[in-house]
Amino acid sequence: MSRQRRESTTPAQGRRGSRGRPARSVSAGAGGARLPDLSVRIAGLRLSTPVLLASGVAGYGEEMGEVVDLNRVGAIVTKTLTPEERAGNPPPRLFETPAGLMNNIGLANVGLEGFLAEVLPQLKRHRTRIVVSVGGFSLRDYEKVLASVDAAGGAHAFEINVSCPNVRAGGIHFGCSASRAARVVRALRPLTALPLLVKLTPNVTDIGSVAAACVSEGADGLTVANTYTALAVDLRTRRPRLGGVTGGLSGPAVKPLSLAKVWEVTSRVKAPVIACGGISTAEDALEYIVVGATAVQVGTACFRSFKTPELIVNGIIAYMKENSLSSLQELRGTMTLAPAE
Amino acid sequence: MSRQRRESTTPAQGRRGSRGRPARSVSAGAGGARLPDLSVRIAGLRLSTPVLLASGVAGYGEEMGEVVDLNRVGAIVTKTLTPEERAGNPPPRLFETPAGLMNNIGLANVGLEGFLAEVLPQLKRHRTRIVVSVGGFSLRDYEKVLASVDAAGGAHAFEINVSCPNVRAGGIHFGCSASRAARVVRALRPLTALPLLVKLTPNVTDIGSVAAACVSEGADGLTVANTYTALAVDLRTRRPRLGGVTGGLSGPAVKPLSLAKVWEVTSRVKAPVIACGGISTAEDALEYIVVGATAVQVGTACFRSFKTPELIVNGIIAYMKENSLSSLQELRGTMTLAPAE
Amino acid sequence: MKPRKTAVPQTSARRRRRADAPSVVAGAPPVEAVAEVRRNTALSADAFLLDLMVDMPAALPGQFVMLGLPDGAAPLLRRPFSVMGHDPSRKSLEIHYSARGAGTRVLSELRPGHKLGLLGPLGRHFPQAAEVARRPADLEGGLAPLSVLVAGGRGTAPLIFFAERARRSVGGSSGPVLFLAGARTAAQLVLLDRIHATEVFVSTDDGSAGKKDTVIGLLKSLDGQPDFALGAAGRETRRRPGAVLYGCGPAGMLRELHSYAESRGLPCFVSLEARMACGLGVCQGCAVRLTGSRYALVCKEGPVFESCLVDWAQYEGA
Amino acid sequence: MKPRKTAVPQTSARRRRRADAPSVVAGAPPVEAVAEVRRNTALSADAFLLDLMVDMPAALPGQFVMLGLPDGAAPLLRRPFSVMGHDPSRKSLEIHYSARGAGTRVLSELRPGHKLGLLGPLGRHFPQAAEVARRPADLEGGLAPLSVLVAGGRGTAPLIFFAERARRSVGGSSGPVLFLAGARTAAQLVLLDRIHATEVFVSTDDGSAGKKDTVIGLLKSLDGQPDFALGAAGRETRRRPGAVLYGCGPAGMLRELHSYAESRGLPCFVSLEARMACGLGVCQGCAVRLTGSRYALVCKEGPVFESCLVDWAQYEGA
Ligand SMILES: Cc1cc2nc3c(=O)[nH]c(=O)nc-3n(C[C@H](O)[C@H](O)[C@H](O)COP(=O)(O)OP(=O)(O)OC[C@H]3O[C@@H](n4cnc5c(N)ncnc54)[C@H](O)[C@@H]3O)c2cc1C
Ligand SMILES: Cc1cc2nc3c(=O)[nH]c(=O)nc-3n(C[C@H](O)[C@H](O)[C@H](O)COP(=O)(O)OP(=O)(O)OC[C@H]3O[C@@H](n4cnc5c(N)ncnc54)[C@H](O)[C@@H]3O)c2cc1C
Ligand SMILES: Cc1cc2nc3c(=O)[nH]c(=O)nc-3n(C[C@H](O)[C@H](O)[C@H](O)COP(=O)(O)O)c2cc1C
Ligand SMILES: Cc1cc2nc3c(=O)[nH]c(=O)nc-3n(C[C@H](O)[C@H](O)[C@H](O)COP(=O)(O)O)c2cc1C
Ligand code: FES
Ligand code: FES
Repeated sequence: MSRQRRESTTPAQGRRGSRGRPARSVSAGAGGARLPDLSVRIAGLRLSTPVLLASGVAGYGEEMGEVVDLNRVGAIVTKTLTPEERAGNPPPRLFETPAGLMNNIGLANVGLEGFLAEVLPQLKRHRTRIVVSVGGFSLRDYEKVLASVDAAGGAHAFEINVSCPNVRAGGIHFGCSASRAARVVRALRPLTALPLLVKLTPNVTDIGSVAAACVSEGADGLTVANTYTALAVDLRTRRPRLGGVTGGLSGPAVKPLSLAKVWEVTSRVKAPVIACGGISTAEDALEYIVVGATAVQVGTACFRSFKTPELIVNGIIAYMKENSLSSLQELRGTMTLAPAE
Repeated sequence: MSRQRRESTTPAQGRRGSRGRPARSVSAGAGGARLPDLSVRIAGLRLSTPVLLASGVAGYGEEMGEVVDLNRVGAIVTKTLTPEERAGNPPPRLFETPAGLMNNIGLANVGLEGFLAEVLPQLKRHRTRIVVSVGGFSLRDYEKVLASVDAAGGAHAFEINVSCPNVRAGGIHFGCSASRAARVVRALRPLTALPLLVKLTPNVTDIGSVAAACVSEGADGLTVANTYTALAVDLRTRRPRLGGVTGGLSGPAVKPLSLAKVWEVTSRVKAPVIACGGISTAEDALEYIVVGATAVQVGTACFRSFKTPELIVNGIIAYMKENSLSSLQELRGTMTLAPAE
Repeated sequence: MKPRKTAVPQTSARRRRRADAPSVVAGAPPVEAVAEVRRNTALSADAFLLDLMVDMPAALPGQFVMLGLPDGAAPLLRRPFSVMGHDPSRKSLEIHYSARGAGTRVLSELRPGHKLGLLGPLGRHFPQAAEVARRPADLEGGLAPLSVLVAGGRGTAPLIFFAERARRSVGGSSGPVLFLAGARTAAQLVLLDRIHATEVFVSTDDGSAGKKDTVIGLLKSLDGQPDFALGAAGRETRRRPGAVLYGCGPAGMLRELHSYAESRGLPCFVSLEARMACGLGVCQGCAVRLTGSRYALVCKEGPVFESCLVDWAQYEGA
Repeated sequence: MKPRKTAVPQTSARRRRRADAPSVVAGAPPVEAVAEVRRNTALSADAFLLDLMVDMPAALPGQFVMLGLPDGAAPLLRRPFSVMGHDPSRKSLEIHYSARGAGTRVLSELRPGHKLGLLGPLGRHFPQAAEVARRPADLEGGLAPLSVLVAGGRGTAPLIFFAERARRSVGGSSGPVLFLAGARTAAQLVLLDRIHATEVFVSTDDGSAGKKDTVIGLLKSLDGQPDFALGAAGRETRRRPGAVLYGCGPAGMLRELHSYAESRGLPCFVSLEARMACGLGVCQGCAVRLTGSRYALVCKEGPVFESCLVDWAQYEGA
């Protein structure tokens, strides 16, 4: 299964071709000067920009059309999908903390059947790349979702969510040890020719080992990272602020933490890393790229403005021009340690 | 070595007795009504208030006299002490992040010799309880510092720092695995009759296991937690923002994370827990207590105002009055999960 | 008497997605826009009227907007606020808010010229009483039902918008509007001069203005004459096709309003609150429990819900 | 000629702790106090003058304060600012700041009446030229050395304070003061009217005011007549016991100033910057590298350092 073949089998290729629109370059608006090339490759998949919408903040992209220019994002990662429809955890599901957001949604999602029947046909009409986030409570769950979506066609890649901190006995259980994560990848790798990303949890002692285990089993890339396990208490009621007790922390508060995690992973494995955690500005995104990320995902910052991904893309273009960079490849992993080190 | 005996051998007892000042109750200022009892016990050590100054933010307490009323804090935890004097890591040593502070001081400290000759005699003149933070790069380092300070007298308890993220090959190395942490406690426990606290790192998959291992080797209590490994990059220079590359994140940003860690530990072990992480207000402190902490430490918030610990004490008193609590014992560990759970 | 389910569909997220009727969900999809502060007037110690200049599609009563805070401010998320008045031609949007937490305190410091991010209009509006008629025959007499608006505390804002629109509705399609406003004390009844209704009744907990009672007590005291169930609006002589209750206010008040509506067999629509992140129905964060252990999203399927659909034992507000 | 070490001791953290001479460190220990904004005046697009009302022990030129930001603002830490003027009897403290990042932008929005937390006065002040005299004999003639103040950009503020104090010092104990102020362009020379010195010289990078040169270029151009080394201050006829250089400004400028001082064998004192957390010398966060691979804390052992002690290859500013 060569990268070559994988690329040519992605549905995107066909669609792009049939509409005759080159997906490669993104216009920064006016101005005739040659634009820097923003496209990146994750395994065989080419994304027109390195900025993706993170899983869970954009649903399935349907409601977003009016407020987000989906052509400016490299891909949408869909809300994590489980075999059965899930209503989610009891409210409250959100709590804001200093520079952060705690959520315990509990993987509320339409379920495989609803996804295939209603969501996927809509998604196929999008021009954006679709990364389907796959969740579950057992290996069989993951296999079922991945195989069914792969068979239905329309997805361009999979992101395996072994890191949801908000469902007992599921998700994060697999992501917390290198051997269990490896087991998931080993089971799923044969089931699809599409790029297989694994979304890691940061709540571990040694994320580098989990990453290495996934890559050695054939993962094409890693998303680093999901949210951080967090707790808040209402002093009046002495009950947790979230119906599901703990929640996952995201937002600017966690950026310094996930930047360190991305560095740990990119120092350890060669596979492409999609960074995720607190990215609100082009500077945030560029820092992750300097540390070694290939692309980035924007989550919580969308809630301040759904234009954030687009502004980040514009900011990256501006930075590349200022620094005469023609592709992001020139920037990736260029962090140098201070001479004193 | 009974708790009884340990208490009576703490130097505090002698000093308190000789000055005839009851260390138990803290006055909230004016007002004749009976005050709630703020005192707490950590192993044999009685602290007049549950609010401590965290290691590294108050030095050795000397410069603080003018701005902090040290009688209002339960104890000062001194800057972590290593056998040799350390100049610390190259600057910059600080970087501010959203609602957080990254530091990489590199355990700059006077060293054992300087501590015994110059600092300890000064500390003995304080009326506050002194918890000496013990650091090192090998088991022998820890043993040497602890035994020497114990022999010199003047300390009321030890906090073993197995969690400094900012020195290679030291500190955090011991805190990242239950077995290594246990080894440290096993070596140190016989060397002192004073209360032995272990300060844990939150950068682990399962902090409960590390805590349990420490307690089973005789640790009297746990400080939860030290800082979170973090990274920031200067896009202009493409160098890390800190001279020591990564740093430890502290401040309000990490409170939800450390609250979850404290809950993990108090759910696992019975030993007293001193909570530390982003505490800026009485509400923060009370949340930790509701989750099961016996006392709290204030770090970064001191940098916004050195009056913070005192304001927290006042706020706790006010809360206890409003809720007719006569001791913090009535509040500790009273978090109830929502009925829906 | 159990109220029957009315003409306005309120179903689960997924089913509603398929069934969206444009006449129910506000016509225009929301936009992200920059709103400039025109005026930010303190009405009392903690109540403010914010007049924004913003280019936004027409909002309907009951809809809300998400307001972002300036970049230098600490709070991260946008905050939801009901629309109190909207004139798209003048680009004028009015919000009434109370400064209670970090975000609203930042709002209270804003001066004219300050700019905020805005997302709106969002959510489902209050159906007009005429739309709620149980049997189309009811409307045959040309008489619209009585609208009884029950507002507690800062819940007044969206109902002021509703009353104003009802008054202006073309051809008298809307019936009489009774407006009941309750507050803890007179000083908090800051918007009385903005209420335009057929009749306005007031209550305060401490009796400093109007009836000394809760607004639900006030409602019950009014119920005798005019008989809401029969829709006889006091001075009206002809029979009306019943009354419709509308409520906005604290959780406890809404719960009581629902009990009352249930006991009287009246349709009742309430505006609920939940913590929100996206405001668009994509993050699943603002769920409230409906009867039958289903969840609904306040931002998308609400904030206006028919009260009989809500699991009141679970609802605690935001 | 290598400058000898002068009378002001600058040693390592630990040794200094023992040797603290009260005459060198400002007399009064710092306090935490609440500072109320009296005026917050924009001097240019990004330069502001902040007049605070605060009860604080007398500050000396070169000392600084840590200013906290209001609770609703995002930045966490207090920010260090040099004292530009302090009148303890009037409780008036003046700060000059440029709005460059999140914290200073928040400052720029403050209006009279706003309250801020403050810690100060902090750090070591500039020694007066007379105190720096190399040989006590120099002072015998009753002539104090020449003070040459070199300010780049917003480095002007502490030197304005210094010049003002020198002018007011009793019994003419202070010699003449030359003030050299450099900026990128004329619009940034916002404090000229506040400079009180024997003579004031100006340079701008673009030549829009004063000499078209850096402030170091300006300094070198002035050096010919009056010979600083000899201390002949232009119109002075008698020989003076040399000149003392004082600098505050960007890292590059200070580095050049030091090279110049070294080449001319003049004592030179500079005010350094570092990111700070505590401001009190307890967190060890604000270290700068001194020669001999030692570190010193800017907040406690500085911000004023004798330039020959600084490891200029390592210093990059805050
Ligand atoms: C549909 C809707 C319409 C609303 N209309 C109005 C209105 O017209 N006028 C008005 O004053 N208030 C209105 N609110 C409530 C308003 O959103 C909250 O008071 C505001 O978010 C509080 O923000 P804060 O930062 O001041 O308070 P915080 O300190 O953040 O919290 C105070 C309380 O506000 C609530 N809250 C905080 N964040 C959110 C959030 N993101 N979403 C929902 N609730 C939150 C919580 O209950 C919290 O306990 C409405 C809420 C909703 C859901
Ligand atoms: C002793 C001393 C005296 C100073 N005097 C003045 C003065 O009189 N007027 C003036 O305008 N500025 C002065 N500064 C610089 C001033 O402290 C910074 O400009 C200010 O902290 C920037 O804060 P910010 O939030 O606007 O910028 P940020 O966005 O936080 O950062 C902008 C830059 O400011 C610097 N900085 C940020 N935080 C700190 C901190 N805690 N400590 C030190 N530097 C920091 C960093 O270099 C950073 O790159 C002084 C600094 C020191 C150390
Ligand atoms: C409301 C919400 C829902 C989320 N749901 C999912 C999810 O279903 N699957 C998943 O892999 N991550 C989920 N996440 C995590 C985000 O994809 C992302 O990893 C995380 O928020 C960190 O990025 P950020 O700081 O940019 O938000 C969710 C996050 C939020 C805030
Ligand atoms: C500048 C600084 C220096 C610190 N030095 C030490 C130290 O020497 N030993 C230690 O155990 N913890 C040290 N810490 C960690 C604090 O004691 C505390 O665990 C951490 O900051 C979290 O608490 P906070 O969020 O209240 O600051 C330091 C923290 C800071 C900010
Ligand atoms: S706020 Fe996101 S779904 Fe309602
Ligand atoms: S700022 Fe803490 S030691 Fe200088």
